[in-house]
Amino acid sequence: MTTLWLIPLFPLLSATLLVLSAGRMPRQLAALLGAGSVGLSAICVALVARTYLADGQVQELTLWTWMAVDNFTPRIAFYIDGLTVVMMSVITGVGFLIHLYSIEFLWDDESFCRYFAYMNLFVAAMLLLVMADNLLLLYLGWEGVGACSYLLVGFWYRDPDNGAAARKAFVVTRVGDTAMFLGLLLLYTELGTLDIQPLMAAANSQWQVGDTLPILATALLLGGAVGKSAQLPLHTWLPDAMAGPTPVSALIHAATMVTAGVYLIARNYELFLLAPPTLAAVAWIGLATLLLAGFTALAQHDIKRILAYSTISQIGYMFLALGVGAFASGIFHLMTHAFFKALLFLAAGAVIHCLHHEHNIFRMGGLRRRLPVVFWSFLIGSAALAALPFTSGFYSKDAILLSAWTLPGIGPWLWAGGLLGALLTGIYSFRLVFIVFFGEAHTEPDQQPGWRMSGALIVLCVLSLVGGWFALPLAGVLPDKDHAHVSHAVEFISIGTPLLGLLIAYLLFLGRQVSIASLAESPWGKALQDFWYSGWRIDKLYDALLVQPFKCLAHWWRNEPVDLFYNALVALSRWAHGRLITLQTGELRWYATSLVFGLVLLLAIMLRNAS
Amino acid sequence: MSMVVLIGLLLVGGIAAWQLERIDANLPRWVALATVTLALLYLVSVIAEIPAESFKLTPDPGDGDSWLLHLKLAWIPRFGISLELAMDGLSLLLVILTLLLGLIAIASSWSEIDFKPGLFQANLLWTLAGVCGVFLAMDLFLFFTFWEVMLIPMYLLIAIWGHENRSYAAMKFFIFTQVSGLLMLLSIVILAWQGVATGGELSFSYFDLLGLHLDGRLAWIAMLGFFLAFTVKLPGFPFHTWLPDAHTQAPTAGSVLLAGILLKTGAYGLLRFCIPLFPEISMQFAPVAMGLGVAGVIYGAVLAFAQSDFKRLVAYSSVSHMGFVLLGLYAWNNLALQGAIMQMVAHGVSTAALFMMAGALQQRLHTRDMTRMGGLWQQAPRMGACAMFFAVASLGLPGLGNFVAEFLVLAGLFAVHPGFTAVAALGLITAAIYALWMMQQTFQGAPDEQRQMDDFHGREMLAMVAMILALLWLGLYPQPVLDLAQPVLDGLHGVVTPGEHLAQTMTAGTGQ
Amino acid sequence: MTVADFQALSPLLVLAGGATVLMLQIAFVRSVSLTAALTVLTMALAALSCVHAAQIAPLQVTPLLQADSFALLFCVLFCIGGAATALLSQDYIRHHGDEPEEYFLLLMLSTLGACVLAYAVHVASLLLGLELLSVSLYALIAYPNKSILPLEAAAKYLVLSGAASATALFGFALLYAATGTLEFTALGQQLDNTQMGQSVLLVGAAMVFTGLGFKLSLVPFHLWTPDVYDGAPAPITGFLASVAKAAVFVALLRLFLDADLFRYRILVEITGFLAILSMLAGNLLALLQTNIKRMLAYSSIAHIGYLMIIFMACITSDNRNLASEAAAYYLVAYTATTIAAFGLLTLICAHQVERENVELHHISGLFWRQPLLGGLMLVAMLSLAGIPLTAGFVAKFYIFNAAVSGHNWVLLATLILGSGIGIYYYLRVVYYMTRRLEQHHVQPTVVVSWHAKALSCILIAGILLLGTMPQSLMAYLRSIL
Amino acid sequence: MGGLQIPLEHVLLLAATLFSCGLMGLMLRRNIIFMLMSLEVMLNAAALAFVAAGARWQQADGQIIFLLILSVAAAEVAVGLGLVLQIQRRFKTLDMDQVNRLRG
Repeated sequence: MTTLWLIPLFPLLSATLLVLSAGRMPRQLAALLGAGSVGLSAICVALVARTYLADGQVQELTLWTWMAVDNFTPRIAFYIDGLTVVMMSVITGVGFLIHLYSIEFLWDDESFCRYFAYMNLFVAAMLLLVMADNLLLLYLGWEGVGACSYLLVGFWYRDPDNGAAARKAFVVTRVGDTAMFLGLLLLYTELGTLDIQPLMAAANSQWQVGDTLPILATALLLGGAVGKSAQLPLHTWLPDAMAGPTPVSALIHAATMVTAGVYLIARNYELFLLAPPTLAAVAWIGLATLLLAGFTALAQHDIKRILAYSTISQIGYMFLALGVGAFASGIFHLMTHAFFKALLFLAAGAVIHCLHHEHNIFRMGGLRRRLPVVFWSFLIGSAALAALPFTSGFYSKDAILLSAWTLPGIGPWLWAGGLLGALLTGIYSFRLVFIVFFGEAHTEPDQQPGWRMSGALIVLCVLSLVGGWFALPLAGVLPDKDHAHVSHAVEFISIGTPLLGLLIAYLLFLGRQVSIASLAESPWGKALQDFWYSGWRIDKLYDALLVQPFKCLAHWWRNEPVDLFYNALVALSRWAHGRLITLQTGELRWYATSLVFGLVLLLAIMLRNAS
Repeated sequence: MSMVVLIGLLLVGGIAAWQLERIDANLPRWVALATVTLALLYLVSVIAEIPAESFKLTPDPGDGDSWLLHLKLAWIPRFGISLELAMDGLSLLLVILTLLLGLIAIASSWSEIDFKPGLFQANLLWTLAGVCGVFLAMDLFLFFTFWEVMLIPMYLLIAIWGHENRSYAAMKFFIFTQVSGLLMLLSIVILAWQGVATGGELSFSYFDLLGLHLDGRLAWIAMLGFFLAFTVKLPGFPFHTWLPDAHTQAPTAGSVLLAGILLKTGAYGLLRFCIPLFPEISMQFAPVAMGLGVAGVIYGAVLAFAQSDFKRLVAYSSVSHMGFVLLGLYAWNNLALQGAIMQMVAHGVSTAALFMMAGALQQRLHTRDMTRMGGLWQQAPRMGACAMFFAVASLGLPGLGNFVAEFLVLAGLFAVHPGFTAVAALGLITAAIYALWMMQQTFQGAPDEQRQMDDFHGREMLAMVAMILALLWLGLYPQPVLDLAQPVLDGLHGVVTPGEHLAQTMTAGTGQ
Repeated sequence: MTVADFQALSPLLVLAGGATVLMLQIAFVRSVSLTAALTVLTMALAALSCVHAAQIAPLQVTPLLQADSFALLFCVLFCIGGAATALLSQDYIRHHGDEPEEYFLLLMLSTLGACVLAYAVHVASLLLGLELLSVSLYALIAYPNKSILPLEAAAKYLVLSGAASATALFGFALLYAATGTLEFTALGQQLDNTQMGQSVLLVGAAMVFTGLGFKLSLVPFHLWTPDVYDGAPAPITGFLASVAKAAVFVALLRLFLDADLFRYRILVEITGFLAILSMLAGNLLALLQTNIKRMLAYSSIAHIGYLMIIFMACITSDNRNLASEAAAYYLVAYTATTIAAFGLLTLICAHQVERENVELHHISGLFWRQPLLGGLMLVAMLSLAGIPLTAGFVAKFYIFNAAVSGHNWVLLATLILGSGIGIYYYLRVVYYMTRRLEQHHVQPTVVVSWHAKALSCILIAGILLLGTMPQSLMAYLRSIL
Repeated sequence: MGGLQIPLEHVLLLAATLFSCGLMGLMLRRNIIFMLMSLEVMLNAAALAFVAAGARWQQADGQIIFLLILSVAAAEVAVGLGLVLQIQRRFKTLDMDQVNRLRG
């Protein structure tokens, strides 16, 4: 299919034009270009998807050979299969809606053009990431989205805190990326190629299940995935990354970029299947992350931070799915999560937009009647997030939990953990809804969302509700767990847990049956709340272990310790000069004496040598 | 003869620029621009005459006649010294880079110099001539001559047109390079006389000395002489300390030349002379050299982060980047070598751009201290965008030239020494830390509303756009560069045993 | 004495005759210009007569003098050096001395002494040449009478140089007592079968070394050098540093070669030892000097140290030709460079009677005020520092080759170390010269006569030519050695 | 020859003693005139050694050198005394420790 190259080209071109305009482009045109290019891409994706759904044929396109040294010949080439189609659809589809939303959200910002330039660049990079036929090109997209994330988090550059958040996002993910980089080197060195399909074939033929090399390689790739997808232990950047504009959070830090890690593992699933320990690690990391983030989300005040932790937690579910071998379920959850989390972020953005950039949920309240569209969007999004029955989140999360259950050995443990997470999800998501939209009003909204914002919200509401019924074209592309024979008890527990969570949230935050205040005031409660609020003190830990030592080292070395050596040489020369020059007294008698000394010296050397 | 014309053109252009200052102070820069453009056009015309298939043939490192161009004129027969110039793909690549960055340097100093502009441009052109000579000379004596001669105008550029602490910086620069240069001269002479000892005529020609066998300690001394000279220039850890000072104090054009091309002469020397002339010893020495490379990568990056002076930061980033070159060269396999060559080119462009940026900032704000900047994006968005581009280029963003280079180097190195690769890869993280910190301190943050600052003008923008396009091209389609260098590397592989056989040569060496 | 003998000695005769003519001329007409012109003319004639003499070289004239190409080459060099000094001196001495004509007479005699040294193959001729050179120099140093520094310098030089001569002579007397001959060649042959104790020989050799080492200002006999160089008039300092030193060096080298003293390892090692000391101490002493004359004085110590490497390189006999060539080239290059450097100082001081020495800040911005003089100084400094394209580099390269071929690694290491230190003070001069002038810091103007300008151009061209086109001189040196 | 044969060694010892005396004088005396005198002593010691050595070898060379040294010494003293006069006039002292402007 020759139109494949148009898909990333539209946003790329648009980004280039926006950059070249140097901010002088009229807003209307910039908006048209920014959102329109993504829309065009979405149309192209739809065409590609239609073809694929019709014939199930993998589509490939090679543009040019990137570089050729010996047998190292990565190409700029695309590989489109079901997985790619799903990802592309999410990126362009959700991406278009968010662009549309952004037009209104950022209309008054002085850097309107710059915003759309970054956003389009991001979409292009993300598309490259998922369309890449080899890991190097994937890495290009991978780093590209990282850079765009950096640019967008730090979009409001005047506040140094935003800059710090952006840097943190980039550097922390870069740690993971470097592991992935080494993974690529290892794969190339051992298997001689980075083209994904030949690579899988080579791995399958050269390596046995459980060999050291595939474990090492997948562990390194997992490092990259963990970094990008904000999983333990590299998750700390995502909550801070909320410093960016809210649509950015919706697009990058909820719907697309952060799920790149999931995509990476799914894309290389054959490799991971060769390395069961890594796969187990994926599952455990996912579980640990989803629980940790769930608890943390309970204690947050900032509406976006709550959503950020919930994102971390939901990606934990995806990792769990991957880890237990339910790759398709993981991708399914990826898609539904993209819908409902984008919806939630956009709704939150609408709240923030209408409330003079207020982020603290305790200064909101009672918005149910004042912002009805937003309220319903948020409600639907939360329901899907909490996996209430028949929402999209329900289907995907249920599939993950059941897949975990069916895994022999550790499966039930993972299932139980996931269930606890589901309970937490129910609690924190409805805590948010109840506090923000019910109760007393603390701040009055000064405006209502316009048609672009509302439109995007409504479409996403629909998707969040019906997304669970989509049949993804992943059969044959990704393996999945068969969980048809799970007992009904397990299924009921899975369905019931989110409802329990909803009930608890109602009791705690709306029903006034149990005083949450007194619970929080007790010493244990307070300590626990602080502990959760700080994200389990992990940031502080990293600061003490890594950031401060690095800064100290840099400060200590600042004045070039190596120069001490050269300065010592200089000092030595100066000292010698000083000593020698004292001999130059100008006294004739001393000069005559020196003649005698010299003579005696020569005589001594000669006579000693002669004897 | 064409190579002599090329170098001569630059020399004469320098004299013309110097003298024409008397007529009009604006004339020298036009003369300089015209000279370099003319040299570039001349080079293109010379290349055009070489049949295209010659570029694909593998030049025999030991026989100049199989190279693209070769010229040998008698000079000092007493010592078997001749005016021997030769060009292969590698030299051609570097000469083109030199001339292009020469244009950038002239553009970057267009309005900066008001004291004796004629002599300034003359020194600029003479430096270019010296560097071109270094890349083309195939007689070791001639090579050494060019090697030293490019230093004098550079010294003058720093010492006359430099900033507040120029005396110290210029002196440090000169002493470091000169002392190490003398060591290299010693090695050259040792090598030549070893040729006599093994029954040949006294000759300083590279083609005669290649493949000469030196024994034991003498070979080590001679190799180390070359290595030191080139590593100081590269600069490799721990011989780099002249670089931050020289860069900080040099005028913009000086920094651009220094970072863009003078550092490359060190890498070129290692690749062309040090390793092929002493293949076994160099391969035994490789772990040490790679260790220095890794140390440079990390050390440079940490120190770059610690700086508050914009130019110093960029200078330390150069130390870090050139560490990759050292790694690539001593890993000595095709991937790593191609990576090292790519790094020479890409780093030349990206760092030149950053120094130009530093110069532009200094010209506008009269300071290089980043603690006194901040929020400049508001006043100068074009500068900010360019700075951002080159910052992410320098941290190795894929799609730009530096990434291709670093990836190839590390990919090649991984096959030889995974441990070093892992440590060197940490440099990717630290690079992100300092590059972004630089952006934060300069262009981001709260702007000073009182400050008046011009954005880039058309001329500066033109230079920047050219370099942006160059980096994109290098990052997305580096094949022309790789193809140009590949035959040369093929030839060199015949001379030097690759790094994979390191262990074997070492056991063979101790067995003797 | 045959006609051929006269022909062989023609340079010496021309100089001696010229001196007589000059004396007569001064007796009748006092004219500086005329005297200077006659001096330059005589020296040029003497240099030309060397070509004439070369036709019959080598020829031994009496046991005292040997007219060979080696001697003639240096005669030419000394005559050119003397002529250049005379040219440079003209303005200087007119302002600094009362009756300047005799100055040229003394200069001529001094040059004659240097030429005799080049010819000397006998202790007697060595003594004569040395003393003719030295005694004339005492007077030349003290010549400017408007300042007291030359007087002090001359007194110091006289006393110390006399003591050194006496020491050397005593040493020769001991050698004579042991061997019974004063000719270098015979002396060398007799050394092995002397009846006296070895210690007499050693003491004699040590005393000769001391005496000649003093004249060469080798460390540890160097203490006088900066004081005398500083106090002496600048042109004479140049002469002292170049021609006088070269002459003594040539004599010493001739002594070693003719008597084949390289057989005695200890003697050669002493030269190596002194070379190392001189290279290090000379460079270190010069390091922080701000007085340019003193700085150059110390640097001359270092340069003689570099030159002394030649002796060690001569140990293996098949390396001797290369080493002698290197020495000859080095002396030529060094003479040209030194005359250029001191010539510049001369021109700066020429019109300022009060100025006793030249500090670094005096030449601040010289490159912009007087581009020609600045260029001269730049070239001279680069040549002294041994930067390619200058004579100094080719000379150093020669020494490198000789030492590498002779495997003198320690000396080479010291040479590199010394050169590294040297760069600092040479470049500091360049830095000061190229400093931008501040408005309030007004420097006195320097008036430069046309012949000084011409000489500057010739010196710049000469140094650069020796550095870029050394092949013909090299070929010539190779043919005569 | 006849008469008393003085052994060469004795004469050389005498010469060495004289030479040392001269050196000591040079090192210890401050007055320039005495320094010049010490210098003469040294030169004459060398000359004496030459004469003795010449006698040993039955050659005239030693005596010829003696004559040369004598004339050289005369020339040195001539210049030296001229300097002494000037020093007295300009420095108002003959103490060489006082004539010490050049140093460092």
